[in-house]
Amino acid sequence: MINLEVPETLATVVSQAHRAAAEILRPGSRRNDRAEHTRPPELDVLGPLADHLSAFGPGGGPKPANKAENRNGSNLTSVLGIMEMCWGDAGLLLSLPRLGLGNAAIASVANEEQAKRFAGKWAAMAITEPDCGSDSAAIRTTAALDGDEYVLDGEKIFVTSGERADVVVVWATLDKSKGRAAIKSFVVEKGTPGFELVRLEHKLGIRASDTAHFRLENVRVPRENLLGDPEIDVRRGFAGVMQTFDNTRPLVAAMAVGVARAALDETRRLLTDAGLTIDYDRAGPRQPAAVAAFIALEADYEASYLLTLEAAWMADNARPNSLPASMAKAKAGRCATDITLRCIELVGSLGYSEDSLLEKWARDAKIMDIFEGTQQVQQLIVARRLLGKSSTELK
Amino acid sequence: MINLEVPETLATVVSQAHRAAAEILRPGSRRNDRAEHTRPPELDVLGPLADHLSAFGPGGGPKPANKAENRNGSNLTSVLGIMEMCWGDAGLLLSLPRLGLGNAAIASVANEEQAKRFAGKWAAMAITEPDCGSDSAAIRTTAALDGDEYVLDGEKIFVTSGERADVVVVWATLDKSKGRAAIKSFVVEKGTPGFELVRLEHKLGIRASDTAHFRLENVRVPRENLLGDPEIDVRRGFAGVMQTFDNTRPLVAAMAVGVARAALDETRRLLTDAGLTIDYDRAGPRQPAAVAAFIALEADYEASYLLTLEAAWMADNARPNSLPASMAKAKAGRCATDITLRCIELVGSLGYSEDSLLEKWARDAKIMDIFEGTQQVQQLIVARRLLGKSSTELK
Amino acid sequence: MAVGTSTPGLFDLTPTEDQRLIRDTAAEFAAEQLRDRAAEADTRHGAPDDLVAKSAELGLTLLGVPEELGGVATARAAVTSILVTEALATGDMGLAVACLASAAVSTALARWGSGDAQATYLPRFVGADVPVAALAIAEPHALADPFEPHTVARRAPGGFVLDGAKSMVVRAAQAELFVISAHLEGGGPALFMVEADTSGLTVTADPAMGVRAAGLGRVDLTDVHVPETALLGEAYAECVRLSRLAWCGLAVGTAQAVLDYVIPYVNDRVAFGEPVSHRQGVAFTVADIAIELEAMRLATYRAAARADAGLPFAREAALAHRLCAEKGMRIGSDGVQLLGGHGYVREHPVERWYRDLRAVGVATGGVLV
Amino acid sequence: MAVGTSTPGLFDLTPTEDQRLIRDTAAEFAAEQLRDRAAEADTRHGAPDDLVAKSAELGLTLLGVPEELGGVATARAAVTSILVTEALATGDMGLAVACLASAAVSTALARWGSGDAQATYLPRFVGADVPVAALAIAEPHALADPFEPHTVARRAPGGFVLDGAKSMVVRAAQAELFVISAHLEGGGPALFMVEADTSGLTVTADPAMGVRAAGLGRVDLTDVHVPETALLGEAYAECVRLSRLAWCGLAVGTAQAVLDYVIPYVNDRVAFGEPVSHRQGVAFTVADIAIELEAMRLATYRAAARADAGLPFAREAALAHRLCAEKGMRIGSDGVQLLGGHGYVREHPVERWYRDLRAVGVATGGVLV
Repeated sequence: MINLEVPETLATVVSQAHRAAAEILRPGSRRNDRAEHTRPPELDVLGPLADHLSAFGPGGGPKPANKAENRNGSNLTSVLGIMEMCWGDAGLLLSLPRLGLGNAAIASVANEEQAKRFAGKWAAMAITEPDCGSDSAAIRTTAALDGDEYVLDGEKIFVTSGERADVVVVWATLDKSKGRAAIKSFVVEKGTPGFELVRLEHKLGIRASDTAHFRLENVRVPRENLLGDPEIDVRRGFAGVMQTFDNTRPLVAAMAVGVARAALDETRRLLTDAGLTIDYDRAGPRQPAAVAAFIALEADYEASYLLTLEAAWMADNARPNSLPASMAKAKAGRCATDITLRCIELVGSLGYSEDSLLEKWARDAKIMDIFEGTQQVQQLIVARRLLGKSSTELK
Repeated sequence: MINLEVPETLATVVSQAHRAAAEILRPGSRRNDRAEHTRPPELDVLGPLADHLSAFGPGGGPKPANKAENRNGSNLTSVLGIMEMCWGDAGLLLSLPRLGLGNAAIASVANEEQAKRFAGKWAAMAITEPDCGSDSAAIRTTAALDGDEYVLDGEKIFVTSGERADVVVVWATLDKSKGRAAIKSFVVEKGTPGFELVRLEHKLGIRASDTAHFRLENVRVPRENLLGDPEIDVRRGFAGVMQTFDNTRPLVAAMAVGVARAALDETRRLLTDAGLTIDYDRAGPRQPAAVAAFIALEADYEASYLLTLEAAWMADNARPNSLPASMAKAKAGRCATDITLRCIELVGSLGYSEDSLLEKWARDAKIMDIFEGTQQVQQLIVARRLLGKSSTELK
Repeated sequence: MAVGTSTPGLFDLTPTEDQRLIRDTAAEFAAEQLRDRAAEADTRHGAPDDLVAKSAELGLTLLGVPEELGGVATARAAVTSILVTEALATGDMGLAVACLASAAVSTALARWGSGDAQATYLPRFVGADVPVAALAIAEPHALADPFEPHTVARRAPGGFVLDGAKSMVVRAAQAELFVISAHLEGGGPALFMVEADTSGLTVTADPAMGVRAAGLGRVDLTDVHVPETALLGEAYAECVRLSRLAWCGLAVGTAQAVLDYVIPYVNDRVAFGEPVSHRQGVAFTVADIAIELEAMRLATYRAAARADAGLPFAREAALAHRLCAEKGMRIGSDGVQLLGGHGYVREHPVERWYRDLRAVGVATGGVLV
Repeated sequence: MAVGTSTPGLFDLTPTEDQRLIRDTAAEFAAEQLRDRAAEADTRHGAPDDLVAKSAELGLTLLGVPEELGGVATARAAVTSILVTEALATGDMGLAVACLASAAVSTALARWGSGDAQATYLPRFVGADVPVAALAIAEPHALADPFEPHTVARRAPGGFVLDGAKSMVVRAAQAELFVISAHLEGGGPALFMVEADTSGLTVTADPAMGVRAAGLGRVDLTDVHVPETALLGEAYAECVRLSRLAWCGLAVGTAQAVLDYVIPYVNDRVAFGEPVSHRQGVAFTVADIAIELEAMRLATYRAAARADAGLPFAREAALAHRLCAEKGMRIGSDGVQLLGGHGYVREHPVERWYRDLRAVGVATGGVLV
C-alpha cells in the first residue's frame, strides 16, 4: 500500500540520530568550520555512534527473505540517519570514524578474509587523480605485482578523511591498456613507506572533514590487499566498483537533503520571527514574496527527499536502483545548492554573516553536487538508461 | 558616450509602428488566431506599411561613412519597429507582405540584376526538410543544371508565408557530396509546374501566419534565379547564407521581445487593477509574491531587450555581430516563452481563457525559441565562438 | 520541519492489487480510446458523449463513494483516484478532465453532502446513466484566490442566494448539476449545489489555451436561489487541497506522456549524422524531465496517502502542487523544444501537452480525488 | 511600459575616451595588484593598507566629486564609476569593495552633504591621505528593508540621537567616518554622518561568507549624538539605488572574472579523451554565463546612464539589480561546477567568487556610484 511516511519501526533510530545531530554535531559547527585541518573534538564522542550506525550501512543488514515482502531495511535507515546527521553538520558526518567510503568499498567487494582483517579499521577512498575527474578510466596510478606484493605508484587527490583514516583504499590499474577492467582497489595501511601525504586542501565548505592529497612512490602492499577478484575480466571487471557508487549515491543525496533541511528550518524560524506566516493553502500571488519563495524551495526539498527515500527503498527491496539513485543524487545535489543560497538571500545580510550558519550551509551544500559523481555525471547515467545508450554513444 | 535609450531620431518611426500595432494588428489578434489558414484582412492595409518598413530593413539603408562615427541605422530601426509590431501581433508581423525571410535573403545575396528583377515581390524562404532540422548541411533537395535551367527536386516544410508569397527562395544542393558549400538558394515563382503546396500546418501559435509544406518535382527555374555565386567554393560557399542568419536573428529576438512586452504590459495592468503596486525600490521579500515575480520577469525582459538592441547596433556600426546576435536570440527566445507562460500563472484562470490574449502570447512566443535556429543552435554558436571551437569539435 | 512524522505502516511505493487493476484498466482506456480522439476533441472544444459514457463504465463516479452509498470505496480513496487520474491523463488531459468531472461531484457529495443531498443526488451518480456535473471553484478575475471567492452567498428565507461568476467549469454547457464555491456572508468560503436549470444561472462557452476537450465554460449567477440543503459540509479547505491534488495527478500523467513520446523521437531523429539523443543538450533535457516527473509523482502520492491516512496534508498538497505546476509546465515546454519545429505543429501531440500543462498552475475545481 | 523613452543622444555602447582611460588603468591595477593578493586578504579578513592606499592613487574618491569641490567630475559620473567598479572587481570583489569604501562616502558628501559638511570633510577625501570611511545601510536582522531601517534617529537639542545596529560595514574597524542610514522620527529613512569616535558607537568584526577582504564589521549605536549638520540631504531613495547599482558593477566584474577563468580551464581539461569543452553540457553552461553576463552589464549601464542623464532610473536599477543578484549567483555556482572538485578548493579562485557573488543579493551600502 502506497505510503511515503517514515515507519514507526525506524522512528527511534531517526530520533536518536536527530538528537546526536542537535546536541553533538550542530553546536560545534561554526568552531569546526573555522578551525579547518584541526581534528574536531566531537570525533571522540562520535566513534561509538558511528559503529552503531555502520551496522545499518548500505549493503549491511539481513537481505529480504521473500521478494514480494516490502522491506524498510538498512538502506532506508541509512539515508534517514544521514539526513539527520547532516542537518547537524555535513562536515562532521563525513568525518565519522569507520564510516568512510573506503569502508563502503570494503563492505561491497572484500572477501571474507579481508572483511575480517580490516574490520574496525577506518578506511578512506582514493580514486581521483590530478588529471582525472569523472573519468575513472583515465586513472594513471599503477599497481604491478612483484612477488607477493603489489607495487603502487601514482598520485591521488580529494581523499576524504585521508589524514584521519587508518587505511586508504587506492584505485590503481594493473594494465593501462586494458581500460576499466584493469582497475582494482588496494588497501594501503597508513605509514606504509612511500605513501606520502602531500597536503590537506583548503575548501569552500565541509571544513570539519579533511581532504587529503597523497603521493605513492614505490608503495608495497601484500597481494592479499587487492579487494575482490585479481583477474582482469573485460566483461565485468568494473561492475563491483560501480556497485559501490549505486550504494553511495543515495547516501550523498541524503547528505544534500539534510543540509537543505537545516537551511529551510532556520529560514522558516527567521521568517516567522519576522512576522510572516507560511500558509500552504493560501499559497498564491498575494502572499509575501518570501513565503512564496520559501514554499517553492521547500517543494524542491520535498522532491529531493522523496527521490532519496525511493532510491534507498528500492535497494532495500533488491530492485535495481541505479536509475533512482542517480535521479536522487542529481536532484538533491543541485537543489541543496539552490536552496541554501536562496535562503541567504531571503534572510538578507544576517544570513550572509558568520553569525548565522546559513552561509556555512551554502558552502557545505555545493560539494553535494560535485563529489560521488557530479550533476553532469548523474544526468549522463539517467539519460543513458532512459534512452538506451552506451557511454560511447552518449558521451 | 554610453547611452541605451532609443534616440529621438527614431522616436517617430517607433511611435508610428506602435500606433499601427495598437490600431491595426492588435484588434484582430483573436479573430486571426481563431481563423487559422484564412488570409487576415489586415494584410491589405499593411502592404504599404510593410513597404515603408522594408526601407529600413536589415542590410538596407546607407552604410556608415566613417567607422568611428556612431550610427543608429536600419538595423536598430528594424528591431525597434518589429518589437512594436509584435507587441501588436507576431503572427501578423510574420505575414507582412514583402518582408519575408526570402526578401532578406534576396537583399543579402542577390546581384544587381536579380535585386531589380525581384523588386516588389514577396519572397518566402524554404530551408527545412522533413528530415533536416537545424542541420542545413543535410539538405536533400537537389538542383541540377539542365541547359539554361536548374531542375529542382525535393520537399520543403515550415515555409513561413509560403502560400501567400509571390516567390519562394528554395535552398537546394548542387552536389550532395560537397556538403554546405554546394548549397545554393533559388528563386522559385509560384505557379511554376511541379511546385506543389502539400498542405498548410496547424500550429500552436502565430496562426495568422501561414506555414506551408511544398513538394518540388522536376521544377525548372531559369539559371539566373540562383542567388549569388553559382560556383561551389568549399572555403566560403556557405558564408552568404549564414550572413542572412546573422541579420535575421536580431529580428527574431525583437519579435520575442515584442511578444514578451505585450504579456508584461497586460499583466501589469491586471495586477495594478487588482490593487497591487509595482514598487521597484521596495522590491524585497515582504512585497506581494506577484510583484516580486513580475519584477523578476521584467528583468529577463530587460535583458532580452538590451541584448537585441546591442546586436542591431553592432550591425549598424559594421562590427561583427554573430555572437551578440545569437546571444540575443537565445536569451529573448527562451525568456519570451518563460515570461508569457508565467504571466498566465500570475493572473490565474482569466489569463488561461481565450477571453484574454495572454494565453495566445504564450503560444505565439514558443516559436521564437525554435525558428531561425533553436535555443540549442544559438548556444552552440555562442559556445563555439567563446571557446574557439569548430563545429566538428563542439557538435 | 521536525523529524518526519511516523505512521504504523512501512514506507511503500507498491499499489495494492485492486489499485493496480483499476489503474491498468484506466491506462488501457487512455491508450486505446483517449489518445486517438484527443486532437479532434481539442479542436471541437468538447469531449464526445460516447467517450465520456464509455469512461463511466470504468466506475469513475464510484471511486469516491462508500459502499453503503452505492459506491466501491471502503476507505478514503485519494491514492486510488490519483492513480486513475494519472492513467487517464497519459491518454489526454482534456478528455481525462471531461471523464472525471461527474466523479468530482459524486465524491464531494459522498464526502460532504447532507443525508438529504446524498439521497437526492447520489443514486444517479452510482447508477447506469451518470449525470453530467461539475465542481466550480475558479473565478474569472485576476489573482483569484479560491479561499476568497468573489461569488457570494447570502442567507435568504429557505436557503441562500448566490451571485457571481465561475470560470473553467468543466462541460459547463452539458452539466445538470454544479457544486459551486462562494463566500458565505458571515462565514467563510463554502460549497453549494446548484442545479443547472435554476433561474438566474447562465452558461457561456469559455474556451481556453488547453484542456479544451473538457468543454470549459463560464457560469454566471445572478440572484440564484438554492435551498438550505444545497450547502455542503465544513470541508472547504480539504476540497481545495484534494482538487489541487487531482490536478497534480493530471500533470503527472501528461508529463509521463511527454517523456514516453520524446524518448523514441530523439532516438529516431538524426542530425549531423547521429541521433539527436547523442547530444548532451538533448539527453540532459530528457534526463531532467524524468527526474522532475518522478519527483512530481512521489510528492503527489505522498500527499494523497496522507489524506487517506487521515494525516494533515496541507503542506504536502501545496508542495506537490507547486512541483506539478512549475516542473510540469517546464516539461511541456521542453517537450515542444525537443521536437523543434515539429513540436510546434499539431501533427504531434506535444503542442497540446504544452497548452494543457499550463492549466495546472491556474485551475482549481473540475476534478477531485 | 509605453514606447521607450527617448533622449536626444544616440544609442551608444562606447565609453568616452576619458572613461576608457580610467577603466583600463583600474583594470590593470586589478590584474597586477588585486588578483594576486586576494586569497590572502580573504583569509586575513581584511585588505592590506598599502594596497588600499595605492588604489587611492587611482583617484577613486575624486570620481564622484565635482571639480569645484576638488574632484574630477564635470557631470554626474555613475557610468564612469560603474566602469571603474567593474574593472576593479575583475581582480577581486572583496578588495574592490575595500578600495571603493571611502569613495562611497566622498560621493555621498559631494551629492547630498550640506556646504558645512562638505567644507568639514571633503578636503581630506580629495587630498593625498584619504581617510577610511564607510556607507552603512544594511542591518543585522532578518528581512531587513533599507527603506525601513530599524536604526532610529530622534531629534535632540543641537542635532539627533541615533540608536540601532548596522551590518556589512566595510572596513568598519579602520573607518574614521560613517554615513549611516536611520529612520528619522517623524520623517522617513535618512542618512547621517557619524564619526567613528563618537561616544556610544562600537564596532565589532563581522566576517561573512564572502567579500571578506572588505573587512566587514557590525556597528552598534547606543544613544549616539550627532549635530544638525550630520544629516545628509533628501536623496535617500537615490542613494539606495546608486548603491545597488554599484553592487551590480561588482557583480559584472566578478562574473567576467569567472568567464575568463573557466574558458581556458574547460579547454585545457581533458576527460574521456577530449577537452571537456567539447561536451554540450559544459559548453552550454559557458555560453549561458556569457549571455547572462552581457545582459547584466547592459542593464547596469542603462540604469547608470539614465542616472547620469537625470532620467528616472528606479525601474532600471531594480531590474539590473535583480539580474545581477540572481544570474550573478548562478554564474558563481556554475563556475565552481565547471571545475568540479577543483572548483571546491582554494587553489582556484572560483570558490571565492561563489562566496562573493552571494553578497550582491543581500548587500546595500558600502559602495556607491
